[in-house]
Amino acid sequence: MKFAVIVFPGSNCDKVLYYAIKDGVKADVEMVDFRNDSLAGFDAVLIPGGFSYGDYLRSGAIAGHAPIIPAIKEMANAGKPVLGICNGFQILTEIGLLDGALIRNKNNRFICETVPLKVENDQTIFTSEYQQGETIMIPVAHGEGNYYCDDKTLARLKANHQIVFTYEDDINGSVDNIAGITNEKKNVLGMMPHPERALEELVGSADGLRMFQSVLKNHMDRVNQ
Amino acid sequence: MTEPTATMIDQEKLYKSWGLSEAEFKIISEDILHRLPNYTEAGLFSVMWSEHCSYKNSKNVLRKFPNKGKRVLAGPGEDAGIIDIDDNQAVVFKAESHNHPSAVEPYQGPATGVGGIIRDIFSMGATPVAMLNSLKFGNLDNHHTKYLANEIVAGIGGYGNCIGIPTVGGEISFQKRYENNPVVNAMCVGLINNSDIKYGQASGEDNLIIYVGAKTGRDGIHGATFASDEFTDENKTQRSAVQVGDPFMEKLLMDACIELVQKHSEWIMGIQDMGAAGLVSSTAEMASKAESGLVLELDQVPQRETEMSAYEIMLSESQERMVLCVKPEYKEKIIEFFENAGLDAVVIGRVTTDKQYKIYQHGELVTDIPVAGLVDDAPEYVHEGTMPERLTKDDYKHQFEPQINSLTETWLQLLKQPNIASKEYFYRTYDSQIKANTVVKPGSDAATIRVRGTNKALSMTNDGNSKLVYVDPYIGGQNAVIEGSANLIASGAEPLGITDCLNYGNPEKAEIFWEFNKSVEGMASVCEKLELPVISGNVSLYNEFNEEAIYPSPMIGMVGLVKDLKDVITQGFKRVGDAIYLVGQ
Amino acid sequence: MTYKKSILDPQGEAITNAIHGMGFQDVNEVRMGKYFEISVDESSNTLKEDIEKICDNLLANPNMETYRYEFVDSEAVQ
Amino acid sequence: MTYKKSILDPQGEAITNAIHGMGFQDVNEVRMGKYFEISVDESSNTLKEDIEKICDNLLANPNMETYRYEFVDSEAVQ
Ligand SMILES: Nc1ncnc2c1ncn2[C@@H]1O[C@H](COP(=O)(O)OP(=O)(O)O)[C@@H](O)[C@H]1O
Repeated sequence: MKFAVIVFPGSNCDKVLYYAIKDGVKADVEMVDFRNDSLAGFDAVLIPGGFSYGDYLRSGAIAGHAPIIPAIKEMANAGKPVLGICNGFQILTEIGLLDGALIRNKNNRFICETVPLKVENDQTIFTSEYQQGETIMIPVAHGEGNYYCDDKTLARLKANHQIVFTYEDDINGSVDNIAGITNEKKNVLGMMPHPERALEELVGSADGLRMFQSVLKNHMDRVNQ
Repeated sequence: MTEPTATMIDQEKLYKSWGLSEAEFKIISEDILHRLPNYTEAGLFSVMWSEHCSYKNSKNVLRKFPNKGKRVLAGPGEDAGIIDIDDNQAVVFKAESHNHPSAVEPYQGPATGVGGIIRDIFSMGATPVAMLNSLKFGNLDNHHTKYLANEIVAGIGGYGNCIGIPTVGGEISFQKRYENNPVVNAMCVGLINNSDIKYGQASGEDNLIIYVGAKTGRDGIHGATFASDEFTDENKTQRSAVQVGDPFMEKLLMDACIELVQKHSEWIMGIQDMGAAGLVSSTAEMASKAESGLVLELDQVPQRETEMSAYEIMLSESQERMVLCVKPEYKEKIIEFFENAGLDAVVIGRVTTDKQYKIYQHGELVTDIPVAGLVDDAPEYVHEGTMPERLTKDDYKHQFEPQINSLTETWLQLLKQPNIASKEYFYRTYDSQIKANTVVKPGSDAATIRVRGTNKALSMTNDGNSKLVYVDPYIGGQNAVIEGSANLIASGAEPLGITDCLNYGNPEKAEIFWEFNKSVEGMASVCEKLELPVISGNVSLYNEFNEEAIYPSPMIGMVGLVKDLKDVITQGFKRVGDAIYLVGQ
Repeated sequence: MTYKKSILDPQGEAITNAIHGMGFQDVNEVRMGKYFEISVDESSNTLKEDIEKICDNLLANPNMETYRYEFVDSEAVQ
Repeated sequence: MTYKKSILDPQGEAITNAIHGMGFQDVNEVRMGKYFEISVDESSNTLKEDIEKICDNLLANPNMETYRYEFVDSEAVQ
């Protein structure tokens, strides 16, 4: 299985995401420059966290117009796994692959902490290695992670089990404590917390590893069928 | 505006408003140039001879610090100091103050300070891996201090979080003395393979000087001179334009410079960042180190504004700019390399052998001065210093002895002190985990970062208790070094070396100078005993508001080596039933 | 450009508090938004549409923001 | 509120580049600033002075920013 890590100007969690695949789950991975217009040959797309274009104007807004974006949309439409973490989540909402928007944290400040998340749906390709209802410890680091959507959208997300992770505590004001959601087909996941920073107890938690293992395992299962 | 002529500058003593004294102006015109400097030249001398660039008031004191050691690969004089950590790897670190700009613009001031110290690290070819900061504010009981504290912390976090370097430690304290003159010191730590180390040198006849990064504007002109002056109510609003930090640009610049050094080391002779006193300081120092001369063509310098004079271009402190000295045969490759990284790179000059610093603009020679005169010949002042009046009184120290009637009561009172209470409210806004190497986060004695791919880690801390230095400068100085080493040892690390920021009032005042000198002697004495080299640092003098100086505030930044990750220790009791020992006297 | 009314504006709130802290109790609420000065060549025939495209696709996120714009002669702004 | 002309506006520059990338070459420059809606009780006699104090001491940093303001009837803004 081959993963692409998209690198936008200013992305700063790209390398750690790359290590998460290469050293964490030992799969094939390549960094892909934002100027490319094709993702042919890749099986999954990872959009890293960080500050693409400095988060100038609005997080994810400028990256949403990069040449690579149509190729990401194609992958999503083809049902391939697309994972956006932090700034990656913001970009996915900006380009319309996910609903809602991420606005400034309720307390108006950046927050960096390892927080408990609840696994709300273990039936996705991203979460099958977790247990429904399980609490996992994953770091967050964001200033604009307050998930917002209108009531209609929220009802839809709920009805369709698109809410995958919630915060156990209200850390940033997100609607229903939402930390991560998928699209309707559940092959696109966006989340504010950083699983790629939680691969080893040495740095505080190894709970993120299973997310990448899930993606890999589900892909291999499908290929082997 | 027409520029004043050389004669006007001399006769109307215009140089005085730029911080040059009559005696200094005389040395420049009579001993160095043998003629009167023109407007541009006088401007160049005034910034290069400011305290901030020349250390003319402090050099003599700084020599008291030991700076040699078995592991020291580069000491003071470079953008940052370097210490060997075995396996052909080294750690690079430095701290820098940004006090005045932070008082004027509490978000952008510290942000650009952070940007500057990061450039000092990657200009050595190193990869920045962690940042720390030491902050001193007024008491939190008033609106203005709260505003300053929040903005300053936001500015530091805003820059560091965006560029993607974890901010892992520091210190924050509150005392009335800092109300109008906050102290903002930032430290950056980087890692490098020994073979990649680059120095800021412009050597080799006809090698090219390349300018990379943001365009030059009129921002921060005379910033260095301004950092060497006091604050008063009156001059508070008359400051030259503040700089705005562009962490996005710096991220591009940082990644590109590191990649260039790691992959194409042979293309470059030297790299230097443009910090205080911008283009003049960076290029003149590069030439001075290589004992060469330079010719610069100002029309080539990328400019953000129109009709900038030579004086303005040379003195601008626009941020996020670097200077490289490269071999001519690689010119195209280098320019293409930077273009691909989204950065402008242009040739602005070349190295010569005549040891003259020559600048052309619109085809005219606007500056022709000896490099050595500009960089090395600033006078050095040896001040006498007198013990502050307060310390001469017998009962002075007694008033600081605690009167304890009820231990419980005192204990609770102490815990309530903002100086003692947790600083989590502030440091939680820094991304301390980015890069996933942070083994010990803020909140312990020192922060610890693993060195990816090895079994080693680095611990780091910022320390200094300025109130103690005020009460006894020598002991306060000693204590800063002792506290730093204690914090590292308590984290499982062996202290390697020190950087510092020395924040004081006006050194021309005898009592201030005495405090400065004594506290440095105190620090140096412990450095000698513990065999800790001081490999880099920064001096910030003239920290005064309406004639009242801040407390003497030396800040020690220390880095230690953890040889085996299993030795990492954190603060705090671990299990019920564990024994508690008190070690020491 | 501002957040839609239904959306929390934490920056505005922080500013309101700071203003109250300064003693100005008459201020009820501050909402903070963004302001852009876009300089364009007059020549373009599709100016209005272009600006709206730029606003809708880049400057504003219609999920959460609203905007208004006006054309002024650049001389007038100086 | 905007930065003074001589001050670098990194956000404006990034936005200008993005707009050019979208194919709108007619846009020469974008400068980004802040916009505030301050709602106050009409009762205050010192409205103008108060607003200027708030701008000078809190909202703007006169070292690098300039601002202009106007009074509108709150009904009109809705
Ligand atoms: N400005 C800051 N930035 C990051 N961390 C900080 C800052 N100020 C304090 N801390 C962290 O808070 C903890 C306690 O700091 P401090 O009170 O100075 O401890 P100590 O007295 O033990 O050195 C340390 O881990 C320190 O790194």
